[in-house]
Amino acid sequence: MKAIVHVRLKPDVLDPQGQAITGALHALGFTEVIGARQGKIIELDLDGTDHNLAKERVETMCGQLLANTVIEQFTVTIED
Amino acid sequence: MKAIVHVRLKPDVLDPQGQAITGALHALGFTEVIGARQGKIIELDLDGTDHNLAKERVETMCGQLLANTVIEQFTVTIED
Amino acid sequence: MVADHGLSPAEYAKLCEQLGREPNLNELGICSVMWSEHCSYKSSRIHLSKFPTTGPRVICGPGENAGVIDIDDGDAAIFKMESHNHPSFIEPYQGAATGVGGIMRDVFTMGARPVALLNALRFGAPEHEKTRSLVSGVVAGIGGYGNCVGVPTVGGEMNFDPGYNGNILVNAMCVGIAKADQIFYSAAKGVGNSILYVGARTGRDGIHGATMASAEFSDDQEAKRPTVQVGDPFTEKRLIEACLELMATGNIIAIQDMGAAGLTSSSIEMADKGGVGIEIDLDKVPLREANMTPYEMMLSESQERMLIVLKPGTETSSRQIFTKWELDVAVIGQTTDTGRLVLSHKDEVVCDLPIAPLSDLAPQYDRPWRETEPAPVLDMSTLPLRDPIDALARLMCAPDMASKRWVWEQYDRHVMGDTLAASASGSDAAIVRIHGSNKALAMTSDCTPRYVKANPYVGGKQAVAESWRNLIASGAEPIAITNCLNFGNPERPEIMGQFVRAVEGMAEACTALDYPVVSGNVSLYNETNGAAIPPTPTVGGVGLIRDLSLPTGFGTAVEGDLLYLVGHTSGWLGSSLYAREIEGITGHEPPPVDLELEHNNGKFVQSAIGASLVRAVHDVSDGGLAAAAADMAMASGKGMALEGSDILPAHAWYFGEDQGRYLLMVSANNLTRLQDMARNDDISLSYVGEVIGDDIALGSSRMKLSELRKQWEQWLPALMEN
Amino acid sequence: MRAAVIVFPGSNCDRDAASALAQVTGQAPLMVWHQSNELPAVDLVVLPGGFAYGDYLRPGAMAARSVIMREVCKHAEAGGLVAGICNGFQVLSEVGLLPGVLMRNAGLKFVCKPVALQVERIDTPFTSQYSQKSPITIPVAHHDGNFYASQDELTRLEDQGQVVFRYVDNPNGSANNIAGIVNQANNVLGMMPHPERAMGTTGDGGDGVLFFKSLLGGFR
Ligand SMILES: Nc1ncnc2c1ncn2[C@@H]1O[C@H](COP(=O)(O)OP(=O)(O)O)[C@@H](O)[C@H]1O
Ligand SMILES: [Mg+2]
Repeated sequence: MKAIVHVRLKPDVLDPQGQAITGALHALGFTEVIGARQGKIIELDLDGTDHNLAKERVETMCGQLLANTVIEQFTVTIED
Repeated sequence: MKAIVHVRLKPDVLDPQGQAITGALHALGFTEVIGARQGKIIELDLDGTDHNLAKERVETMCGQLLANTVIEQFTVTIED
Repeated sequence: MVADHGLSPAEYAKLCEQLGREPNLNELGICSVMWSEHCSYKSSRIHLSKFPTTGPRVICGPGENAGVIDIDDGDAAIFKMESHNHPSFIEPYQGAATGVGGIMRDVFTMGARPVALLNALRFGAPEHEKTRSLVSGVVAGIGGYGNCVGVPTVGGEMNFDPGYNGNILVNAMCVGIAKADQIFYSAAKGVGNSILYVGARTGRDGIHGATMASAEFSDDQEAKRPTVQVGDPFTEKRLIEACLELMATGNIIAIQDMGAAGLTSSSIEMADKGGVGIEIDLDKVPLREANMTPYEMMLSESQERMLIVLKPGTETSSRQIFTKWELDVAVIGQTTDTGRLVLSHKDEVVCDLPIAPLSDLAPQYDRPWRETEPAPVLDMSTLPLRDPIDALARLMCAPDMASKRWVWEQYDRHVMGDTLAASASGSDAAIVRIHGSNKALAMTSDCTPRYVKANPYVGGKQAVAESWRNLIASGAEPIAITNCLNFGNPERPEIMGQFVRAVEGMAEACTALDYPVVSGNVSLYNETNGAAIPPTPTVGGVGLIRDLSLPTGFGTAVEGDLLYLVGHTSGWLGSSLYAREIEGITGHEPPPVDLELEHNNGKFVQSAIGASLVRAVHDVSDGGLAAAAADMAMASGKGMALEGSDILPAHAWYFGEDQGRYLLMVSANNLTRLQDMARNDDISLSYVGEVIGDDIALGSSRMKLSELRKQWEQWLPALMEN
Repeated sequence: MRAAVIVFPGSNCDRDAASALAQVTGQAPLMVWHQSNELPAVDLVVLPGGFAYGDYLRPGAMAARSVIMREVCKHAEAGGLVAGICNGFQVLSEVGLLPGVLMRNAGLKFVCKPVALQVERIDTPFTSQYSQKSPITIPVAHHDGNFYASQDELTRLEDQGQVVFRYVDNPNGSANNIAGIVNQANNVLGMMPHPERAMGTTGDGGDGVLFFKSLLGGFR
């Protein structure tokens, strides 16, 4: 089983990396870019087969470690 | 329009962050985790409406800036 | 297949003769890396033997992982420099990072705690399309690794020249400190001793590219393309701590990092030096990926790994240390009395090679070489007269001279708490105190490629002389050097000629200055599309400051102090920075290096510092006297006024690059004593100017120091952040 | 004063902090391994600078979940002093002993340089020896020192006077130029600059000495 965790900054948190990306893309001539935000994607290989259980466990992992809920939000998807 | 870019390390490339995450999750008792790999997700807000064109442009951005194709691979998805 | 492995038909025939049969694929892979230029030094070895390598302070010269020198009180300094040019061009961040990681391992392998890092960097033209991303990647990689491990990056060099457009140079140097009676070597003595593998797991990183492309070898091309090595400084940090902890137990017989050619060269070198055989069970090697073949395991260049031969019975206690630091650890084999390297995998012997021939019979070439065409001598009177202050301002903002703050502010220069002078400070060499003592190591990296290109022999001498001078100027007793010899393709006689003559020049200078070579590295084939880099033999010098209460560097100045020049000025402008940057002319004979004069002037400056007769000392190099005074002004924040010459035209006097010179700052009440000393020692010491308010003045032409500083500081940020 | 320095794998200013403490207190602090589930009885716990767990995932994130941090939290709740320097500040905010987050520097680059700091409070156990009159100079060396907190949180921090050090010239984009804060009870401090690198022994101005002397003041 695989879990895909997306960790993104909350919308109201300033993202210096995203800003730098926007600036750099503009400098390269990609002026259609209005804004950019950078997040993380963590892919976990998991033992077991129970998707519901896995989702619950991975959400706990997010709360405990993978995301800092002061500034970040996360989504978890489980795949085979 | 929005573009979602996933940037991942190529499969054979060492991922020290992923290894450390695996170790930390084990220490927290999540022993079902076999391995972890960390990537980036970059969300771009784009001007325009043409999905095909956007995809092509964003792939060019990846090659030029967003991904380091020596060690990383990327996927691009366009959304409304 | 054989050609894919880079072996010539003659080399292959020799190998078969030795074995009495054809090698299998694993054996071929192993032999080919052992006989590669990188591991066997086949083109360079006979010339490296010209270096002086011994001296009263040399504890261990070339041949081990790093050189070791005695720095009194039972302390030793261990250091080496190494190139990571090609990887840094392909992937600048990881290439530079793993270069730093690799050189640190060479140093702590021998029992030292790394205490300082330096980096000599050469990039292409600033305006070249690749330069900016290479600079930002390399600098971030160096910082990313060193900062995380927690070893200060205290110095280095950074030059730009179109000759490096397709082939940048990243030379990393590490200096460590150990107890002189606690040095660890790589000879695996004794039979039946366990071989411990520690550190990161083995993946498919950096396996020899040419081999991998071979169709017979694999139908699975894409997956098996060589993988770029990624550095893991967190693992390196734990590896340092764990190895130092193990070294304190007395469990170790021999230890060796896995550098180029990984498990292959580390196991073979250890066995060869110890005169033993080695048996490895490849099923025990910690792997990062499933289904790795013996070939891949033996040729992998995964980072952050070490091989250790243990004293019998210490396996368990040794393993515990690595387990505590959460590192992989496994006993993978043992030493034997067969003199052979025997590898087994899934109960089959997959390699059985005699060890000694692999090293002893490694090919050695005396490659044909041709002397570089003599360069014309530049006639200074053909150069136009210009306003000197204007020229100085332009010179100080030239790529090679402009402030490198943008670079070194990305490096942690102060972690470990003993950095007394690093890039920012006014000192010709970085200074790092030996923890808890009143003494320090001074270290510097030097080379002037434009001199070496014009005259390899003189340029080789000059690189060593400048290194020695920098140590003297910073108040140290120069002790020994490491080096990194970066050249093009040695199979071209003109390139081999550069190599041979540069080495001879270096060797002569090392001998004349009692400044032996204790370690080094050779990087050949630095070319792209047949265009070789400027020959760049980088010298890494280390010296000892015995008493930190004596003056060091040039960071302080007091208004009214006098500026005196040690050494003679002929106004030599050939191959000078002035000629290149202001007049756009290159390729003339570089300034001659008179080693006896160099030695005498240096000893004089050393005595003047020892007698506390000077406030500050700076060596005179790129940009001549005017640039030296400008450096002093910028470091101290005090203006400097230099007088013109009655004899020489302004450009020759202010910007000539005659060697063996120092600029001294002296307070009036020490002057007589200093002059007496100079007279006694027969040293040329002449008044050239004084410390003034806040202008920099060359004769009657002057500008605000603050304005000069602004321009000097601004060039690199403008390039990088435009 | 008895002090402990916590050592995480990847800490690299642990020895520097110990040297600074020894210089001022005349006594070497205890070095406590991150896996220890016991904190010796001490007055002060220092979380040193460095790259605990390589700063992987987020700086301080993995260290904050280590065994010893439970004990450090208990020590803090009982009123014991805790000082987190650089990486230690990141750990304290990750573990929730201090509000806010240290994000990537606004310039996105590692920055190592001496910076001028305004001391905003001299009535804390960490700063009692300083004067508010003129700024002090202490080096920073970090990649992630950009202090972020929600607007409400910032207002609260300011209203309650929890900002202890402020940059005169902001090197990393920190909100309100914040370089160091304390908790409401004034016994837990986090700061990005390194006072242990300004002990007057490396040609620096020695402005870090008073930080450690302040700590000593409360326990003599
Ligand atoms: N230019 C040189 N000058 C002096 N010694 C050298 C030089 N090049 C290589 N050596 C020595 O040859 C040995 C092998 O070097 P190298 O293969 O770079 O070592 P390692 O495998 O430890 O990285 C070392 O002892 C090194 O110091
Ligand atoms: Mg080595």
